[in-house]
Parts: sequence; structure tokens; C-alpha cells
Amino acid sequence: MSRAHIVTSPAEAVAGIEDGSTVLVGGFGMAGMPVTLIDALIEQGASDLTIVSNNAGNGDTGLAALLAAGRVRKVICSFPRQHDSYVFDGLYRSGKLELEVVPQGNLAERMRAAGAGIGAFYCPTGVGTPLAEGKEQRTIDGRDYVLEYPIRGDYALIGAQTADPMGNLVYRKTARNFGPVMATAARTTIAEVRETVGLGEIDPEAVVTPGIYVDRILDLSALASQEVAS
Amino acid sequence: MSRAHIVTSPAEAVAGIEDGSTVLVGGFGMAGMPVTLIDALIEQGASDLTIVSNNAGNGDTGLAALLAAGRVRKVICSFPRQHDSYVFDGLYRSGKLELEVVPQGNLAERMRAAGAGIGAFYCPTGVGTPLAEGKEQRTIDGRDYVLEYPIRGDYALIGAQTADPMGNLVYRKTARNFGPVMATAARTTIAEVRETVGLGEIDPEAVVTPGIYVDRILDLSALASQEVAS
Amino acid sequence: MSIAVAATQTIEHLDRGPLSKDELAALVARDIPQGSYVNLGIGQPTMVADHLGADSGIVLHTENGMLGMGRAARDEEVDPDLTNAGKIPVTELPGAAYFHHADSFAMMRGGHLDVCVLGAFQVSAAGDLANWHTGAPDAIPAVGGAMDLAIGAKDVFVMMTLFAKDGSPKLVPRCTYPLTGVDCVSRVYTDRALFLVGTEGATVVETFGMSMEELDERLDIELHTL
Amino acid sequence: MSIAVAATQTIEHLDRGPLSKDELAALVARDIPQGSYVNLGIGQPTMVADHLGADSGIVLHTENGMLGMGRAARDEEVDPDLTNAGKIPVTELPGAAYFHHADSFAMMRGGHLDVCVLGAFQVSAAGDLANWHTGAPDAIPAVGGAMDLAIGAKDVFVMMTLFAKDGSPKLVPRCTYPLTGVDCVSRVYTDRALFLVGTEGATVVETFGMSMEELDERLDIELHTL
Repeated sequence: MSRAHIVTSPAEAVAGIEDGSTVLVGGFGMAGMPVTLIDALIEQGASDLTIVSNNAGNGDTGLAALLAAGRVRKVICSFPRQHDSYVFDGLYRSGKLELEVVPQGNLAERMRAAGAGIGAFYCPTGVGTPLAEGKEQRTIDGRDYVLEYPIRGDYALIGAQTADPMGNLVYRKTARNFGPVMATAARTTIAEVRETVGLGEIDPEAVVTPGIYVDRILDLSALASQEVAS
Repeated sequence: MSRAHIVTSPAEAVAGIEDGSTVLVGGFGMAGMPVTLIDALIEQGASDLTIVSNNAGNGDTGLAALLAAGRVRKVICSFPRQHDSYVFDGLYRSGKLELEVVPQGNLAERMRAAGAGIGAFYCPTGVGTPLAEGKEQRTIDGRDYVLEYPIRGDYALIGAQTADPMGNLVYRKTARNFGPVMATAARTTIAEVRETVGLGEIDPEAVVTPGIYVDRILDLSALASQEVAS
Repeated sequence: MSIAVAATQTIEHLDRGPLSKDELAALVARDIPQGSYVNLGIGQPTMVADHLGADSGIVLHTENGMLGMGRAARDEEVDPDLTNAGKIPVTELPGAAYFHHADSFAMMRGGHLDVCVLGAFQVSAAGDLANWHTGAPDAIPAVGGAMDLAIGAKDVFVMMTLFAKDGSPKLVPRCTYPLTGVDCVSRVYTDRALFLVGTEGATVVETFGMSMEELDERLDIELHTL
Repeated sequence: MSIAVAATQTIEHLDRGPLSKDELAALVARDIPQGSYVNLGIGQPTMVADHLGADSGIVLHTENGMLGMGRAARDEEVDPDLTNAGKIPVTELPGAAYFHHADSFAMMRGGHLDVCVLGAFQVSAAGDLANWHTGAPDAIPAVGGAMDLAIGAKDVFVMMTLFAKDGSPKLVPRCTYPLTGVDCVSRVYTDRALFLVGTEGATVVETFGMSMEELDERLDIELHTL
């Protein structure tokens, strides 16, 4: 039913992503960025997408290439502007891209809420700033809070270090970042991993994303061997 | 400032717990129950306590002994009634103990909210039941939710498997349960651990409770060696 | 409800008596799709585990922080750090994962479990559940994870006898015991019949040693057939 | 504000010029108590790390999911999976811990960090912070973790030049740039003076190459002394 499938090609990994989908994309800068899956999504052709990610693309590859291909309607992120975010900058300035800027912690917590079945939460971040304008506010125990709603994904594309056949994932160092949260917040979670190991080879105490949150796994090392063989 | 201290006696571990404190007590049944710390708290003498724990004591030891000693004003828990919860049952029926029953997941999430700086959250659990009576409700996206507030502790007493000198903790199997959440929700977190290891001996990828959440550590194995030596 | 019903019309098994507890557990197990993530409540629902094939790929969740729970521990397997929600020592399967209580209940509340199987005092035709409190004035309230489970899983299956010891039906027009959850149960597995319940009322899928007519007579609710 | 001020009266350092960037970083480092958990913002605040003694027991947090961050990585230490919030490769110290983004920001928002050091465009005497957006009509808004950091740490220290390039003060009666946080800054470390700020207004702790009188002339706020 919901057990993770190990897929054998990037095309299979992103198959079925519909036009108009909300896609959560992991990574903080390049760390944890699911580059192969993003390239496959460009190839796949889904358009009118809402992309939720910390940044909005660098240079000409990855998310920037997806934006450049005109597939994205809206970006929800914390930090679109970077020294090499010229693709985003151009589209945004020409009015071709909608932008919702969200404080980084709210971005994470709103996705966490989606995954955790929380309807909304009162958050102290951003109170009194332009990003709280128009939002419901409440004072609780003398402190001011803004009401924040969940961000749900139709799909999550994330990068991880290792998967086992159950779909359990572990990450590596700060490449962990948004992956574990996004995995819980999407209807279908697709992970690219650097390696897969046998059942029982991930320490149950050290699992970061339990397999219940993972639907498809693309093993980049297997992909590399295929390419060498062909 | 806030770095964890390794203490050498149970008395030192629970020193300073004031009358009237709210104390979060880890464990699910006996798994993860900080038995040594509870015994030390009884010895220490603090009274008029509010205890937040999943259960309300079994038999005559641990939490049950704390209750029997008359130190507890109120219990906040999900499941007080057990086959051997006669100490609690007696005090409750005679009106000597206030009880707030909270669905188990709300207990965990309300403490998580306290630790995570969330002012309140809309939760679907308990809607339409007696436990939601008198609570604020709201319909969001067609689903009904109850507004739930954080549960903060003055102290948390938890049990873990291993600590390092930074105060990083790992747990063992289902004894993990409430420990990691309670550690974030209390002003002062006190952990009893089965062993301490050297700096760098806990895999940074496998840390469950980062040391920032831990204030005092009681090493049960060191305690056992002391007792043998004396 | 997420799991489709295989039967195309209501079947009356009249050549037999009511289901035994073991048969009831097997019936529930039959209907859980391969590869599902499942939480089995305390008590009778734990018996369902004995009927899940080793090749079913079904993964058991326990609220106290584990996926990949195995069978009850025997003899030297007993480990006080490894128990199920009923505090009974259990075992760990390869590929298991441990997590803390907030993460465990986030998993439940967030709708990630496919099936949860619970016992009940009463279920209403609309799917309301009462299983935590008899409402007796001297009863000590204790809810545990019942309310979280009731509203969390994609499908909530209830397993119970259809009639209480005094003969009164436990599938009712409206629960008289305090509720655990509203409109949350999708199926009711009983010794006498299997029902679909929900906003469209109760539909009988199978009966066991009882005809539709007899059922209709003994229950105070309108019964639909497939 | 949680950290007490050591000085008992305001000191004017008139025998010297303004602080260099490096001296400013050293001044901030001086005031962070041993064993504190600290987040250093992107840019100039990262320089504070160079002045924290190895025996200070200070633990650095980075918003992208780590406690126990070490210095910038050199040569073959560079690992694309290990960066700070500014996406610059860093190193890991013994006793480090990794966690995901929701846990990292829960740690910040929950008030568990002792000190956060941030840069700023403007700070008000009441402790309001503006450091994310110039408000220019064609500027692309980008907030990152600034608002989360501003409201999270027990003490928020700002590090900046006291005057903008055009000579206008950056410590102001009221911020004219869009706010990052309200009443969140506790201290403002500048090249010309160290201020305590908050609901009671601005108090000068030390000056550097400027007298109280000169400061008073150039700032549009009321200045208190210790």
C-alpha cells in the first residue's frame, strides 16, 4: 500500500507529478538539494507548479533551470535573493512569478504542522513586521503571536544519504536540513539517496525519517553503475 | 552558563526543586522512568508539586511513593488508571489530588509547543468529546479543531541510556518515549543515564537530545561503582 | 475511509455460528492491505498480529515510539526498554525505527497510518466511537492514546462483540457513553457481522450465523446492504 | 535581557579612536559568558567566533541544523554537506549534534539559545530591529532566519557601525526600515559605543574615541548612563 518503492530511473521517480502541483524541494543552498530529481522534473514537463523551498535557485541549474523553463507559478521560500539568483530575480521583476516570503523557521514549522495534523499555530516570529500584516494575531500570556497555517505538499523531492528497503532514511551533516520535515508534509515523498543498504543495516535508533514517510527512492549509486554499464 | 553538569549524587541532581514546582516526569510504564531521580525527589522533600507524566504511578514505588508521601497537588497525565495504581486511585477518590486527563498525543504536543516557543495550536484530537468541553474550537478547511496550550515544566526528570560531557543524550528502544520532548519543555532538565561516554563518542548524527536541553546528568553506573567502593 | 471493500454484495454466512475471537482477528487481518502501516490497540486488537502473514509487508506502529514492532517477547527476549502500548514486552523486526512521543503522535495525527484497530464500548452508525470511559460516576477517567488513534488513521476499524453481556447492541444509533471521537470509525468487525459505518449510516458486508432479518430485529439502526 | 553587565559606571575611552571590525568582534566575544549556546548571524557576526577562547566552552549553533559548529573549513576539510547559515563550508567539533530544520528553529524560537549576534541596518532605543529589508521599492524581499533569530535568543546582540555611510545614526528613536522584530535587541555593539537598549531606552556602557557629549550631539535619542 504505502510502502516505499525503489525506482530505477529519475523519470520513474517523478512520474505522475501533475500540472498545478505544490512541490516541496529540500536543500539549504546545495546541501541536501535533490539535483537529479529536479532535473528529472524539468524533463517530465509538469508546469504551473508551486515550489516550496528555502531558496529560489542559484546560477542556471536545478531550481533555477526549472524556473527558467517557465514551469513555476509561485515560489514560497525564506530567501530568494542570492548573489547568483538572477533567474529568479528576472522572472520576479518582470511579474512572471508569484512570491511568498516566509521566515525560515515558519517555513519549517508550517510544513511540520501539515505533517503532524495541526490545523494552525500561534507563532511569535514576525510579529510587528511586514510579514505579519493581514494575519490574525493574539496575545497569550502577555506575548504576541501570529496565527500560521500548514503548508502541505502534493510531492516532496528530497536528498538523503542512505535508504534501506523499508524506506528509512538517514542524512549526512547539515544536508539533513528540510528533508525530514518535508517528507512528513507531502502526499508523495520522493527521495534521492547516495546509497541503499540491506534491511537491518540502518540502526533503528538512528533512523531520522521512518519509511512511513517515503514513497519512492532513487539510488544515485545504482544509477551511476547503470550508466557505466550501458 | 547553560552547559550540562555531571552531578555525583541523586541529592545533587534534584537540589533546589522548590515547593509548588511543575515537574515533568518521563517514562511510559517503567520504560524510561527516572526511578532514582524520583526517589531522590521524595528524599529532597519538595511538596505541592504538579506532576506531568503519562501515568500516575504503579504499585508502591516511584511516582506512587511520591503521591503516597503527600507531595503532589495535581497530576496531568493521559492514563492514571492501571491495575496497580491503587495509591493514585485512593488519593483521587478521597479528593486529595487534582487530576487533568489529557489525550496522550496532546500531552506530548503541548510539551513540544512549550519547548518550541509555540503559543497555542489547533488540534483535532478530542473534538466532540468530554475532554474538549470548555475549550475554544475552530473549523479550519472543513475540519474541527480544539485550541491547546503549552505545558511547561519548571523541572524535567528523565531517563536516558548514554550521555556525553556536552549533555548530548541517546535513548534505548521504546524507553525514549517522553524524554526528548520533556527535555525541551522544562526550565531545568535533569537526566539519569545508564552510562556516560567521552566527548565525541556519541555519533553526532544519532544524538536524540542535544546537550542544550540538558542541565544535570546523574550517571547511574558511576553511582553503582561509588556504592561498591564505599 | 480509504480501503475499498472487495465484496460486491452482502453475504449471509448462515451455515455457521458467530465468529470466535480468533476468527474475528483473522477477519480483520484479511482486510488489511499488504504493505499497510497499522496500529493495533491494546487488548483484543493485538490478536490481529497473529494473523498477518510474514510476507504481508505490514508494518506495525506502537504509540510509544516505534515502527517495525514484532511479536510479543518470550523468555530471554524480554527487554524492559522494549514494550508495546499495553506495556507488554515485544520484539523488534529488521528495518525498525524508534522515535519520541511527539513524533509518534504527529505520525498518527497527521494521517500517516493506514489502519488502526481499536476495541469499543459502543460505535454509532455514523462512525462515532466510545471506548475510553463508561461514564460511571466513580470511574477514574483514563484516555491514553485512544482519542489520538481515533482521529488519526486513514481507516479506523473497530473490533468488538456486537452485543453487550446484557444483550444490548453495541452498534447504536447514538453513543450513550462519553465519546472518544466523532465520525471516525470506518468499519466495525463483530462476532455477528461486519459493518461499514459513516455519514451514510451502517452497511452490512457479511453476517456470521445470523441473517439480515435477525440483525435488523436486534439492532436499533437502519441497515443497508451492499 | 539575561546577561548582567559587568561595568558599574559608563566608561569613555577617549584615548583611542573607534573600534576596528576586529576589535568590535573581540568586544562582543568578551561579553559572552562561558558555556553559552550562541548563534552568530551571517556576515560580520561570524568574526566573533575568532575571538572565543578554546576553553570558553561556548557552543555555536547554526540555523541549518547543528550544535557544535567549528571554524571555517580549509582546503581538503571542505565538505558540501557541512556548511553554516551563510552556506560557507565549516567544520564539526567533538560533541556536535545534527538535527532537522523544524527542530533547529524550535530550539531558537523556544528560547534555548543564550545569545544571538546579528548585523543591523537600524536598531531603535527600545530594541526594535531592522536588518532584513531596505524597503526600497525594487528590492526583492528575503528574510531567511533573521526574524526567527531576532525573537528567539535570550539575548540578542547587534553588531554594526554606529553611523551609516552618509553619517546618519543607525541607533534611532524609531526604525524607518521594515522591522525584523519588536523589542528584541538587548545590546548594540558599535565602533563608537556599546549600548544597552530596551523598554527603558538606551544606556551607554562604553564609548570608543567619542565622549558622551559628542554621542549625545550626534544621536537623536535620549542617552542614559550607568
